[in-house]
Amino acid sequence: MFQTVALSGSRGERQLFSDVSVTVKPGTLLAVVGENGSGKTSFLRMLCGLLSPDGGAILWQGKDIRQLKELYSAQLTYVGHLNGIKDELTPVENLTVSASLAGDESSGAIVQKALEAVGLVRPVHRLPTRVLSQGQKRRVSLARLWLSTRPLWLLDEPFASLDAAATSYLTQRLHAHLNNGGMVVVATHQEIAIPTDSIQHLRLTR
Amino acid sequence: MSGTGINWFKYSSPQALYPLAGRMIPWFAALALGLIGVGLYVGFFVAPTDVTQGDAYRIIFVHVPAAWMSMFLYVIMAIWAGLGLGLNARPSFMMAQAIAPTGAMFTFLALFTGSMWGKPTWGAWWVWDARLTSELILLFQYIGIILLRSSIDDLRRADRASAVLALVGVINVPIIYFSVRWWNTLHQGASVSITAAPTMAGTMVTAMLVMMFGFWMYSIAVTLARMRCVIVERERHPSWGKQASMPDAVEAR
Amino acid sequence: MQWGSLAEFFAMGGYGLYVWPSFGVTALCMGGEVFAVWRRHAAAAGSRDES
Amino acid sequence: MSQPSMSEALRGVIRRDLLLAMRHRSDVAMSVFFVVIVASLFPLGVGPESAVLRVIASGVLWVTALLACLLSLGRLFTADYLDGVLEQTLLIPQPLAVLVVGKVFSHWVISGLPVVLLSPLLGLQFGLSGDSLWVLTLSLLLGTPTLSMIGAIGAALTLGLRGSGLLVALLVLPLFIPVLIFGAGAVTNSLAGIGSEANLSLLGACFLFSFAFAPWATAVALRIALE
Repeated sequence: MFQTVALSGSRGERQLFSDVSVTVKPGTLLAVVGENGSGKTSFLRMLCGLLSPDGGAILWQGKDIRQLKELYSAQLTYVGHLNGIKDELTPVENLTVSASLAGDESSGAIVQKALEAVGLVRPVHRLPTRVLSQGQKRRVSLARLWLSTRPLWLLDEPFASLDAAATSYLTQRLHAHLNNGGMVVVATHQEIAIPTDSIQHLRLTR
Repeated sequence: MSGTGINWFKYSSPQALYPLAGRMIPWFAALALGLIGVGLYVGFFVAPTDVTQGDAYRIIFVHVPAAWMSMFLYVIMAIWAGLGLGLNARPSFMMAQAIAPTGAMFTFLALFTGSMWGKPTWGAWWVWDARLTSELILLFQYIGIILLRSSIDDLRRADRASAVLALVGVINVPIIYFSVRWWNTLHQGASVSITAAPTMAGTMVTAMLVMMFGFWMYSIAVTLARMRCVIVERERHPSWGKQASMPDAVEAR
Repeated sequence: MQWGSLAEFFAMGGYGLYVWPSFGVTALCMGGEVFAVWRRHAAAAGSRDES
Repeated sequence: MSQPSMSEALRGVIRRDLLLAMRHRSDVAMSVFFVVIVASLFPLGVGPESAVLRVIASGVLWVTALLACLLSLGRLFTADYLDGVLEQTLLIPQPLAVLVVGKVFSHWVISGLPVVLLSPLLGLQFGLSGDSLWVLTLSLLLGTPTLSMIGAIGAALTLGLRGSGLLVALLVLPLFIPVLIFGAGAVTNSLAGIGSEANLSLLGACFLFSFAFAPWATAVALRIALE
């Protein structure tokens, strides 16, 4: 179980949100919605532990993540609004390195399967990522989710620059993760077509 | 580095510090004026002319206190910076910020008066003596900290980054001092040393100590005054006092 | 009192050229700093009242 | 729960950075060329008397090594910062200081090691011979990792700031001074016939000291920069 307690945060000297208390139970998804500049990204980065809150706390299984530190990092997969991939490396190299750094399985076959699952065909796998389109780069970044065995996923605008096909692959993947008892927090401004009652919304306003 | 402990500074908010500092400044300023006045009187009219150095030695009445303050203030600044990082306390970052320019000024004065003293005594404006060289590097470090702060727009990051630099620098200062001394003894050229100064008359020591306390009080007064500036300048940022809009409550469906 | 005359005091036993700039620059720096802080405070406090 | 072992994470970071360096071979070549050309400028400026050159050799070559390290510091974290890899690095479930050691090691392999390998050749240009050549190489071998380690703190502090290239030089150069003094001193002593062991062991002490503190300070600075 994943909780925020009376969380408040600011960016620079601007207060973004305050007193946010939400609970994400296993098998549920929290959609963080709000217009641009409402603090969605900061909220997600705070949940990762990258940003420290002005007040309140974030609890993983009842323990403060600031005490858990690396133990908490080992529970989550974060896809930020930056892709976190190297332009000079191929998609295969990118995924292999990031999976092995995360401690996930990173054999050639598994990486290839993950890339195919996001709809990247084989010839693309061995090209330098720099020559791919924005949407393809995003897919490489999201392919990490097919390798991830972590229970908590934190996704910042995962659907941005994805086409309809990739959107549906991702939706299916999220659905499968939730059915496995996983937890997802996603910042988005579009509806997520997961047919369950396990979605809750958090609206941030400016 | 995150402030997980109790926030001790919660009750010493900047808003409360502002009037407190305002009340303290006149006292320290008066003490500074008085002590410096007495120090100058003793230094120029009571202390005798030095047998070997003549009246040039009177420069040490400003030189030694300035040099002492330059190092002392650096350590104090680093302590405030460390406290700020450890306790996540904004007022201590502000103190560190307020101290830096005064420290840099005293470092410059120590170097300037040092070379004024060196010319008649050693016959050279500048000698690569261990103390002079490490004082020069101390000035570079002060300038680095001030520059780093001024090139970061985000206040929180500026506070913390310059605090880290101040702490790294405080480790470096003794290392530099000993390395330069080591280096200097190998190059036999600079055989003069400040430590070889002849024993001083009691009145000379008195004048120097009184001046030192005067400079100390001056530093406190001017640092508190700058702290007040920092408080007011930061207050202009919108996050103080007025709260931005709250998010809607969580709606589940 | 060791100084016979004012001129003797300013000559500082022949070292006046070194002694007085030292004290002068120190006074200038400290006075300048006080002035700068005072100006900074006036500017900051002034703009606070406007907003 | 998946968690890489510490050595796995360390190796992963190093492997990625070295792989990237292989793709950017021209960058590495440029820093090597920079060292050679700067070192070659001094004889042209000072004059060709070998007695003079031998005296200034240690200082010149050490300052050159310092500049080479400074020049490449910008690359240490900036690219990772811009493409989001640094953010992911911070989330790797291992102490950040350990991962920083990996990054610094790769930085040293790319920028410091070439200087170390080139130094006997450059030393010859300045008329060093025999023992002093070896002492020069050894002092650089001991000193350049320290430079990378201290430089990493500056690079992390100035990450993403405007004019960070110049700023990092201003912050880091004062911290480099002890290494410069001991490193250049080792060569000078060996030329003078005094033993250089003391200087070399002090360089070693600097290395151990920076190894103990710098990665930790860099980790703190990186977290601050990414907030």
